[in-house]
Parts: sequence; C-alpha cells; structure tokens
Amino acid sequence: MTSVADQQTPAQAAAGRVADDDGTTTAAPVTFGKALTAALSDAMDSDEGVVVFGEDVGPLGGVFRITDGLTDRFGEQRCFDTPLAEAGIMGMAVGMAMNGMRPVVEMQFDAFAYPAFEQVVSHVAKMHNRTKGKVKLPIVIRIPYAGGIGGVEHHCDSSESYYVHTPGLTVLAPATVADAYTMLRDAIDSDDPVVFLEPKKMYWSKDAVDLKALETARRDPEVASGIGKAVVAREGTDATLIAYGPSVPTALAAADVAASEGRSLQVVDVRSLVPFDDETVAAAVRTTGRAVVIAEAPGFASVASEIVARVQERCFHSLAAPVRRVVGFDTPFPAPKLEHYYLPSVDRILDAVDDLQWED
Amino acid sequence: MTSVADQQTPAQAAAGRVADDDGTTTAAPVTFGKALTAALSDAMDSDEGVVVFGEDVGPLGGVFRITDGLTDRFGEQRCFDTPLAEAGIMGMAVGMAMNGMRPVVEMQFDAFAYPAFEQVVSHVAKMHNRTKGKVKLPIVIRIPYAGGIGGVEHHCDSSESYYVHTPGLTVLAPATVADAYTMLRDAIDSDDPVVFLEPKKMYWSKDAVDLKALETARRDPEVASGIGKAVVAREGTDATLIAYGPSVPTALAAADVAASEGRSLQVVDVRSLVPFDDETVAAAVRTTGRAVVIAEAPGFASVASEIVARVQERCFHSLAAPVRRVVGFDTPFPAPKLEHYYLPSVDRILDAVDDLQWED
Amino acid sequence: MSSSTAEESARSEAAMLPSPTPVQLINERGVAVDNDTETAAKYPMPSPEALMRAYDKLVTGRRVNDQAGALVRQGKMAVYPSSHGQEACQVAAALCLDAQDWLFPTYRDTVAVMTRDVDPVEVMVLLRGDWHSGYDPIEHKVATQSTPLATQLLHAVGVAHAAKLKGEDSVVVAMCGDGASSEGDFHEALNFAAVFHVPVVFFVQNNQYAISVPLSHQSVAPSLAHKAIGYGMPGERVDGNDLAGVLSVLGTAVQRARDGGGPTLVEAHTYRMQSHTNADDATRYRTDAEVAEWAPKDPLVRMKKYLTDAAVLTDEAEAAIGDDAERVAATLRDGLNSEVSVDPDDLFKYVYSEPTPQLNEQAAMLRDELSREGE
Amino acid sequence: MSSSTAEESARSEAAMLPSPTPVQLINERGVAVDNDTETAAKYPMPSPEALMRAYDKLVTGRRVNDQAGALVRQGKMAVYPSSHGQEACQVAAALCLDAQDWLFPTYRDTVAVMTRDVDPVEVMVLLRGDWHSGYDPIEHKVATQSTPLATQLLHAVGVAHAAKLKGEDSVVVAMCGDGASSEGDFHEALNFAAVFHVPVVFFVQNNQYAISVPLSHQSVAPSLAHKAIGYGMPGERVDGNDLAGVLSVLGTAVQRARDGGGPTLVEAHTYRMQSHTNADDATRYRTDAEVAEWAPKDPLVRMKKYLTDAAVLTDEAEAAIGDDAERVAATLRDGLNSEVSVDPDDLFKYVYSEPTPQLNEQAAMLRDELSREGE
Ligand SMILES: Cc1ncc(C[n+]2csc(CCOP(=O)(O)OP(=O)(O)O)c2C)c(N)n1
Ligand SMILES: Cc1ncc(C[n+]2csc(CCOP(=O)(O)OP(=O)(O)O)c2C)c(N)n1
Ligand SMILES: [Mg+2]
Ligand SMILES: [Mg+2]
Repeated sequence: MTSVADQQTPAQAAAGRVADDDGTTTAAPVTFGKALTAALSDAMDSDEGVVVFGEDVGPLGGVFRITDGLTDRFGEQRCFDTPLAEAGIMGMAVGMAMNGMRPVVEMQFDAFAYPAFEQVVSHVAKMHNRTKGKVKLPIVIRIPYAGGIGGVEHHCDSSESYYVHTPGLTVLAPATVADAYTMLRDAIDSDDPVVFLEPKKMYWSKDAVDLKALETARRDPEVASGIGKAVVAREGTDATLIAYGPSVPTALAAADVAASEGRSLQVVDVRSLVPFDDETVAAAVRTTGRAVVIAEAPGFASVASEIVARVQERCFHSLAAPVRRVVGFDTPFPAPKLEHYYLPSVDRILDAVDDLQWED
Repeated sequence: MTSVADQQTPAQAAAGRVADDDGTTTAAPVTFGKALTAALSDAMDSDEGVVVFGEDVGPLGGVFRITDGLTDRFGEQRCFDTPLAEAGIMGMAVGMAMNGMRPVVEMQFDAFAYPAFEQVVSHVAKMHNRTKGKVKLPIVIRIPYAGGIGGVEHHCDSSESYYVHTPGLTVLAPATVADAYTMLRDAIDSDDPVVFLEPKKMYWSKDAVDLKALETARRDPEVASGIGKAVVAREGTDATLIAYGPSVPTALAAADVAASEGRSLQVVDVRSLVPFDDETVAAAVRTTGRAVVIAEAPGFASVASEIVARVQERCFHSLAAPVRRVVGFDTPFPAPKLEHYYLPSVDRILDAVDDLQWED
Repeated sequence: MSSSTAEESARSEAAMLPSPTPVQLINERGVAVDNDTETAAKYPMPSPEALMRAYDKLVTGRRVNDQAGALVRQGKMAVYPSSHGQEACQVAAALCLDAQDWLFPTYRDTVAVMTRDVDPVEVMVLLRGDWHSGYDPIEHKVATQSTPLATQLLHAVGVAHAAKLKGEDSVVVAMCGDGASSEGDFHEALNFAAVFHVPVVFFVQNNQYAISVPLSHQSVAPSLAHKAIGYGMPGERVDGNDLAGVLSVLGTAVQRARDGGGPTLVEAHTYRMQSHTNADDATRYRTDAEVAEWAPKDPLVRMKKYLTDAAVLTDEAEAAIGDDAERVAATLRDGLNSEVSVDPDDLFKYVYSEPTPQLNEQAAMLRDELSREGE
Repeated sequence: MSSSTAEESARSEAAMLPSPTPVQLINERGVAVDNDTETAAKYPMPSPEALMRAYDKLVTGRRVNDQAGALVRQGKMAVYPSSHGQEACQVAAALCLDAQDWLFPTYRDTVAVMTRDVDPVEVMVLLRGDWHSGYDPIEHKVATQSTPLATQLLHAVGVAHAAKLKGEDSVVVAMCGDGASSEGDFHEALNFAAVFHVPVVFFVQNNQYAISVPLSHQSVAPSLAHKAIGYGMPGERVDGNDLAGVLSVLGTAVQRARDGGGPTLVEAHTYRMQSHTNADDATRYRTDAEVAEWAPKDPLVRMKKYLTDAAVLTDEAEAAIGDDAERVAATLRDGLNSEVSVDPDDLFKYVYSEPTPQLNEQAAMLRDELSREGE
C-alpha cells in the first residue's frame, strides 16, 4: 500500500504542511469556485502571457462567476468577452497560442463546447504532433460539466469521453477544492492543451484550504505537477471505488455508509483522465481484488469503460469479480425532475458493491 | 453454438437462397461501393421521401462515387450538392426530416463531420427523446472513415467512438459487400438517426453478391433488420476475435494464418455498434474463453474499451485470460508512410492471441 | 465597366441593404409616422382589426412574462428568460404566420409560442423541469424552443426546403437573438436559405445584449441587417417596439417568401428590459439609466395610445383584453401549482423508437432499485 | 431620419462595399487599365521592380505546379492540389508581407508558401506523406497548410490579436477558397477580426469551384466581397489573374491593417485550370469550353506582355527568370526522388510535449514488434 499512499498531490503536500506548521488546519473554508478564481488570478499574475476569454467572462465574471474580478484587476486586454461563437473562441485561442500567449478559454456549459469540436479535435489536439513539436499550444479549455444542479437540457452533459478519446489533449477532472486550485495552475503551466473539467455542482462546495500555502507549495520544484497522478482519497480493504470529478464525493459518501455497515471501501480519485495513472489505480485494485467504477456520463464507450478495460487487463488475476460500473444511463441527460434517477447515487454504488460476488 | 450460428443476416439469408436456387452462387462480383450505390438507388426508388445531399454528391457522384448517377436518375431535387458547410448539411437534414423527408447525407471524410458535431449531438441524437417521440428524425449520416488508403491528415480518422457514446444515435459499421447493401437499406428504413460508417479502404473490395436477391430478401417480413445484430463471421474454438468494419478482414486473415498454425480462431463481426449485440458476442466468447478486440480507432475510451468492459462483465467466469485489445495507438492518425505501423495487423493480432495465457 | 452595369449593380445592392434607419410605423408617442411613399407602399399600416388582435396578444404576452416571473420567485418554475419589452416582436412573429406555416423559436420566445395557441402549461414543461419540451412540434408547427444558439435556424431552412420540394405553401419564421448572429450556424443557415431559395424569414431580435455582452462587442457592422447582402437576400431593420412596424415588415417578408421570393433577414431593434433570466444580475453589466431610457419606448404603451387615439380601443375592449390576459395567467398559475408526477421509465422510452436491449436492461435495473426503495 | 444621417450611413456603406466590378490594373491583353482617379489613387500600379520580382515568382510558381503534377504522375508524391491559373494570387499573397508578418495558407497554397521562401522540399513533406507538415511555422511565420476548410482563418485572427496585444507590428494574411467561405468558421473569423479590430487581411481565391461545386451553388450574393459589410469591414474584389491588381489591392489592405485600420476582405476572381487534385476528374462537372474561356486570361501571359511592352522584361531577364524556375523544379525533383526514411518512434514523440506513460508503453510494444520482425 505504501506505493499508493505515497502518491501525494501538491495540494495534499501543501495542506499537510499547513497543518504541520501550526498543529491544526486553520485555513478558512473556501469554495471550489473561488479556488479556481484564485488559480486564474495567480496564474495571470505570474505570467503576462496568460489571457482569459470567452462568453460573459468579462464584467459579468462568467455565469458561474469564476472569472469574477479579473477584468477589473488585469484589464480588458487580459480578460475579455468575445462574440458569441465557440469555434471562434477556440480557433482564436489556437492563433494566440501560436503567437506566444497562454489562453485560458471558458466554454459556458458542456454542450456549448460542441460547436468548437472541430477546432479542438482537428487543431488543438493535433497541432503539436503535426509540427513535430514546433508549434506548442498551451491552451486551457475550462468546461463546467455534469449535472446535479437541476439544469435544463444542454447544460448538464458529461462530455469528457469525447475529449479523452482524442489523442493530444490532456484531460483533468479535479474533485476537491485544493485540486481545483493546483490542477488549474498545472493546466495553465502545461505546454500542452488541457481540457479542464469543472463539476458545476461542486462550485459552491467548501473546504478549509489555504490557497496561499498551495501557491507557495507549487513553487517548490520538488512538488510535481498533479497531471497524470491519481490519489487514494480514502483507504479501504474490501473493494475499490474508482471515481473522478462529481462522482468522488458520492463515492466517499458510499464508503462512509459501507463503513457503518462493516465494509471497508477504498476510494481512488482519478483526477487526471489523460494521462491516466495506471500505476495508482492498478495497485489500489490489486489490494482489494474488487472494483466499481463510478461516473456520471453515459457508460457506453466512456471513461468508465476504459477504466474497466485497463483494470481487467492489468489486474485480471487479482480480481475476485468482474469490475462493475455505476454510470449514467445510455440516455440523454434528463430534465431536472428526473435527474435524481439518473445520477450515480450512494445506494446504486452500494448495490454494485453488493454484487461483487462476495460469496464466491 | 447454435444460438450464435442462428444469427443470420438478411444478407446471408439472401445469399443462401441464391445459392440454394441454382446450386451455386452465380452472382457477379460487386464492390462495396457499388453495393452502397445500389442501396441508395433502391431506397430512393421505394420511397419518394428519401433525399441525398452533401458536398459533391450531385454531378460528381461524391469523391468516392457512391452517389454516382443518382442526380441523373432521380433529378436535382432528390440528390443535390449543398454549399460547403457540414453543420449546415446536418441542420438542414434535421429540418427536412421534421417535415417528413428521409435525408441521407454524406460527410465527405470522417474529420469533416466534426463541424456538424453540435448538430449531431445536441439535435440529431436528442430530438426524439426531447419530444417524447413526437418528432422522429429518420436521417442517415454516411461517413467514409478509417485509414488504409494512404490519405493525408484529417482523411483517416476512426471517429466512431464519438458517435457511439452519444445516446440516441444508431451506429452501424458494415464489413461485407452484402451488409453494405442491406444495412444501408436498414439504416434508411429506420425511424431513428443512423450514423453509417463506411470503411473507405473497402470501397473497392469485391464479393459475389446478388444485390437483386438481397433486395427481394429484404421484402420478406421474416427477414429482420440487421440493426442490433452481430454475426459470427468465422467459427473457431480456441479464442474469439471481435472486430467491426475495416478490422474484420484483418481478423479473418489472422484467423487464416492461425489455422495454418493449428489454432482455431472464431471471428465475430459486430456490425451494429449501437445497439450492441451482447447476446451474440458474449455467447461467442463463452465458447472459447479467450477474446481479442480489434479496432483501428485509438483505444482509449473507444468502442473497443466498451466491448472489453461488456465482455468481462458478462463472461468473467468463462475467461481464461484478460480480454486483450489490438487497437490504434493513442496518437493522431499518422501520415501515409507511417500508417502501416499504426494499423492493426495480422501479426499484431496473432501476438495478442499468443498473449492470452495459454500456459495457465 | 459600363455605366449600365454599375447602375444595375447599385440597384441590386440597394434592394438588399436595409433602410437607412429602422422602419417605424407608429412612433414612441403612439403617433403614426409619416413615411415616404416608397416605404409606406412596402410597409403598409396593418388594419385596425389586425392591430386590435395583435394588441390583445401583446397584453397577454406582457401578463405571461409577469406571471412567469412570479412563478419563478415562488419556486414553481426553475428558470424563465423573460421577453419583457420585446413582446411586440413575440406577438408579430406568431401572427404573421398562417396555419400551414412554421415557427422556430428560442428559449426566450415563450410568448411567441403561446401566441401561436400552444397550450401555456405545455409550453412551461421545459422551464418547470418536467421534460425537455412539452408540446407537439408537428401538430402546432412550432419547433421546440432551442437552447443551443442559432442551431434552429438550420432546422428552419430544412423545413422550408422540404416544403418547397413537396410543393407546400408554407413559410417558416426562424427566430434568434443578436448574440446568436455571431454563431457559425447563423451564417450557414442564411447561406443555405439563399442558395436553395427557400421560404424562410430570419427574425433577429436585437435586444442589445447576449447575457452580459452588449451589441458593440458582438458586431461592428452598420447593422445586423447588413449581413443579408452577403448572402444575396434582402435585409431590413425595424423598430422592434413598434408592433405595427414589426407586423408590417414581417408580413411583407412572409408574403415575399410565400410568393417564391426567397428568404429575408429582419432585424428588430428592441431591448431586454429584465435580466437574462432570473439567475442573472443585469446590474453587473449595465446601468439603470440605460434601462430607464428604454422604458418610454415600451411597445404596450405606444400601441395603447395609438389605438385609443384612433378610437379603436374602447374602455370596454381594453377590459376584455385584460380579462383574456388574466385567463391565460390563471391557466399558468393553475397548471404550475398542480404537481405533475414524472415517470422514471420515460428516461428510456424515447431515446429511440424502440428501446435497445441495453436500455431495457438499464430500465429494469432502475425499476428494481426503486421497488426495493419502495418508490 | 435626417438627411445627414442618411448620407453618413450611405457613405459608410459605400466604404465597405466592393467596387462595382473587380479591380483590374492590367487587362487580359497585357495593357494597363485606365482607372478613374479614385481607384488609381487607392490601388496604384506597383513599381516595375516590384512587378519584375513578382513576375519571377510567378514563373517559378507555374513551374512548381507543373513539376509537382509530374512528380505525382511518377508516384513520387501522393497528391497535389494545383494552383495552376491562380499563381498571381499565390505570389501576391506572399509578396505583400514583410518579414514580421504571417501567412495562413490552405492545401492549395503551396506556391504561396514557397514564395515566402520556405524550402520547397520541406513544403512537400505533407504531400509526399512523410509527415503532416514539414516546415517550421514559427520560424517562417507561415502556418501549416490547412486542410479543414476555413479553420485557419480563426488561427490567423488569433495570431493578429496576440500581435496587437503585444504591440507587434505584424499583419496576417489568411487565405481560403470560395467554397470555404460557406463554413461557419469563415463567419466567426471575420466577425472576431472586425470586433477586435485586428490586422488581418482575408484573402479569398474565388476559383469558381469547390471540387465539383460551382460558385452559383455556393453563394447567390452579388459577390463574396459583399459579405464584408456584414462584419463592418471593407470588402474588395480584384481580377485574380492580374498580378499587378492583386499586389495592389492586397498591398493596400495590408497597409491599412498595419496602420491600425483593421481587417479587410479581398476576393480574387480567378479559375482553377486543372482538376481539384490529381484524384479528381473535372470533366465530370464542367465543360472544356468553360476551361478554354479562361485560358486567355492566364496571369503569366498578360504579365509577360505588359512587362515586355514596358521594356522592363528583356530576353536576358526572361532567361534568368526561367533559370530560377528550373532551379526550384530541380530542387523539387531531387528532393522527392531521394528516399526519406520515417521513424516509427515519431508516432509517439510529438503527441504531447512529453509522451504519456501509455504512449511509452505503446511505443515499446511497437519497437518490440519491429525488432521481432527484424525491421
Ligand atoms: C451554442 C451556445 N452557446 C452558448 C449558450 C449560452 N447562452 C445562452 S443564452 C446566451 C446569450 C444569447 O444572446 P442572444 O442571442 O442575444 O439572445 P437573448 O438571450 O438576448 O434573447 C448564451 C451565451 C448557448 N445557449 N448556446
Ligand atoms: C471542413 C471540411 N469539409 C470538407 C473538406 C473536403 N474538401 C477539401 S477541398 C474542398 C473544396 C474546397 O473548395 P474551395 O474552398 O473553393 O477551395 P479550392 O479547393 O477551390 O481551392 C472540400 C469540400 C475539407 N477539407 N474540410
Ligand atoms: Mg440578445
Ligand atoms: Mg474554390
């Protein structure tokens, strides 16, 4: 288990350090959304080339207020509204990156990134390869995604599978306030294009995180980027829940309930969908021999499918039961009044765990 | 094994009948491409509402000549060129379908369907669900896809994973001349939108198929649509190769070589990616206990991942080894001179078969 | 070049460029505008009956906007993008159509949809969150209210194209906002419509904002109507708060389309008086003073003044119109106050014409889960 | 409306609408056109030196097209979209730029790329199939030749936008075809460029066809240049086979952009004399007679005539120019006749700045496979 436990995020490292310094964690609670705002602001501070643009990200601060205050602080040249056209935003980002800038673009909602799909797949993802690395595109594409907020149609898609299937894109899906900060900083620092998935239902979730300490921790060259690193979010011995983004809190809640029922569930927070951390995930599953993959997106040909495929490839002889999935149905995301039927729930996860052939 | 063998395609049924009638199969060889042309033409003959449009599909007959002669035969109102805009083509198809027509649109190449992605995902796939079936969209989206023709960038993508992950789309991937005909007819007859994937390297491949007989066979109400039905393309007992589209001939070739080396490989042609034929696939794998999934698309979060996930979920206790994948690398499709390194080959398939822990 | 070619080209240009200022038939003071003869001939004043019918719908439209706002505040509806201030456009977009015609509305065009006699409670299914759409688009020839911006314009072109191929006498009005005009689909729709010469009227409600983004960040063209010539169709602009003007300009464009004259782009200058939706806070990006400037241009006030002055609108008629509006508001209240139950099986039923085996499995799993929970 | 507003609006319209017919400085007979003073002032005749330099490139461009065609027939190159007939546009697009400027070409713009002094053999890497692009876009300030139509126009806007923000003095020329003007990205690019007022010149080579589809199925606008006013930028059309005209119109637009005047849309009327690519068969969709009509409009013939008549082009100069062209053709032949080896490891090396663990695994698998095959 040490190999797994060793995989600390810079966030955890920093959080640890804060706690160590004064004995307890004294940081004030900060929301996931504000951690993102701080990450943008700090990145803009530390690099003049970072520019933020998209629809309503200027004076309004974005419909989720993630870019709140950036135009005020950095001026209209660094954080600005564009005409309403997503391919336009993405294509302009490609050109600005070609000419030395580091664009961070916001797609207002998951489904409204689709007009930019050609730009993303045919250029953002492929330019580095096409030019043998001569053109780098350090672009971050921020996408508020997934459900749980009672949004109307087109506002709740879990679109990650489209991006992870596209070679050339790094795809990050943070699930904690600390990761919101550090992974967005990592994304902006990356010389590769990053699709940065923000679980919109978590924008208002809070955690006692000292963002300043995280900022300082990032400067330590010993603390590596979180890109490509999963973390064990909770130790456990009977089965492994593998989740990312909005499903991580659900998985943790399921593990809580299971614990009260005498079953010890380990939870892995994948965090980085591409590159994928096979080492951490496989090591975790080998310790328990049972696994359930949890994700909100429709299951068919999804990130969850991939995780199941990889785990069975790597852990076949450690597995006591097939790897199960608790995923979105293969249906469009439902209307608000039906979404509770759709979303992976604690009960559904526990049902899947019950199904892991414990009698065998 | 009977349950598997029973799954005959209408094509097979028809071919059988032809052979039965006169003792031998007398049909002249016909290409995959011409079978598609015949399917379009027959469908336009049998239903006035069928219209064909796209880029260069009129007088030119399409860059692959699949629509050759249709404008001549049915007039400019039934087969016509559009302005050069894929979202436009797709969006106009939605409207024409709303108003009672059955549009068959051609996307010139795989990567040139991406501009239409929003229309496909947000409307084509969702309209039926959104309106509780009040609006049906019997649209067929023909996409020449995959590699093997030495095409330049953007002309060789295997984009099926994007579509299969999108609930509401039927996704077909024929691999034989007979299926090219019958499945395109099935697709046009379907009241649901169908993404119809044409492996471009197979356009010129030939088979002795009597298209007239297929046409007649389709009228038999006993012969069901091929949608949702996989077929066992070759019987075998040691391991199961699962493939679709351009990978089926490769799988069959691998089975040939394996046979000469004393190993009996079964080949399943998935044909219908969505809906997926779990029954046939799982039954096949259960008979052999070993499986390799073959596909050209990058493996990560792909159709192949899904098949692996489904097979391990359904056949876990029959499996003697993890399900292996022989798939495209997680890289952009390479330039012509490198594609032979990239494409699943007979050798790579046999390597994977060798890896199926025969000693265990 | 010969001077005759130059003249010809100038003439064809002139025919496609919009009027130098937005067409107006009744001004902000409720007085008929004395237009030049050419304009007056092209855009005649609607008959008093037509204006009265439209005014009735205008009053109801305003009432619907107010009522919906209240229902949102009471938690009966999740979200409502109000067309307060734009009701003249809403009403005219529906009234310019005949029974065989089609309307393609956006999320903001609820009042237009209701004006086309779709049941108000069915319209609200979307915003209440019961389902993604509540009425039958085929029966009413009203498409679902589109959220993905500008996408519906292409659907409208498709419906019109099919109508043309089938020899139907239908015209399609396709609505969108100023912001949506920046999307690629807008461009493709107008071009397809022009090239295929199909009967569509593109109706842009330029309400000066796309959520927080003002028109000046959306376009620096002389007007949005100036885009039309780039597709080879006429563009026109109209005072969008002048019900008579919008009715007339749309009416002319619809007639032109019906007569085989092809598509037109109409831009209405109007103003979104409220926030983008209840979830938005317009004070973050515009001043109260700016909003106040638009208040006197209100479409209701001016229409009432005009009709009263013309002695067409009597106190009695006004009362009856008010009653109509209240009836619709009551229907809305009743409809949204009664609880609807949703059926989890519906999740799977409509994804395809027939559920796939996979969906049947998933439905069974959910049913099993719910039965164990005792739901 | 007041007559002064009307006049102002008419003036601003006139400034954005293209000339009534395409600008031409040298006619099809190689004679300088006697343009009106306004046109002459706006689009001056380039100097004899500039024309000679351009003519040299023109001859080389034609030679490159011919040579590439031959190399395709010999199987040395997979595919070549020829710009035969369009060389005046190709040459001018490159020559109107300074060192700090950028060029965004398409698959057909090989001659333009070479005219900007990119190594011919590096340019051909794409079409030979060794890799997706062969030259360094940053070093040359020439983007990769774009295949997905119109997508590159947005990249061009981005480069110009960054240049503006950084205070650079760069102008960007972004090329596309008539067909590409129908794509949504065309619309979004022009609008972004206008709204952000960035130094881009959009250069549409209207060669009358998009593969098999004639312009009349692509657009029914008076001209493609008429799209400009819909974005609030000037549009101009020019005889694309008149090298002097293209140089002048592009030069004026580039200067305007450099002076902070914002973007311009330039449409060149030209003709694709050959099939779309060697894989195409143009006889399926157009007549020989139509092609024959364009032959006398050839850009080389007319330029040669003009320069000879002006006694600028001597026999000696002509011979030297021919030698230049032959040298480039020889470079191409030599380059493409020598076999290049490709490295399978390259498949994995450049997907990201650093290969992922997954890519390293896959590369190792391939290496293992190849070593077992003894490759
Ligand atoms: C493709 C797409 N991108 C983004 C959005 C998010 N969005 C919803 S409304 C809106 C503003 C639309 O402005 P406008 O077209 O002017 O219409 P209005 O809301 O003013 O009626 C935006 C950006 C969307 N719905 N669709
Ligand atoms: C997005 C996209 N759709 C389709 C194609 C296929 N295609 C390649 S060239 C071409 C025609 C382009 O015509 P035009 O823009 O006029 O340029 P030309 O070839 O005449 O130079 C088409 C349809 C493509 N490359 N990209
Ligand atoms: Mg608006
Ligand atoms: Mg062209």
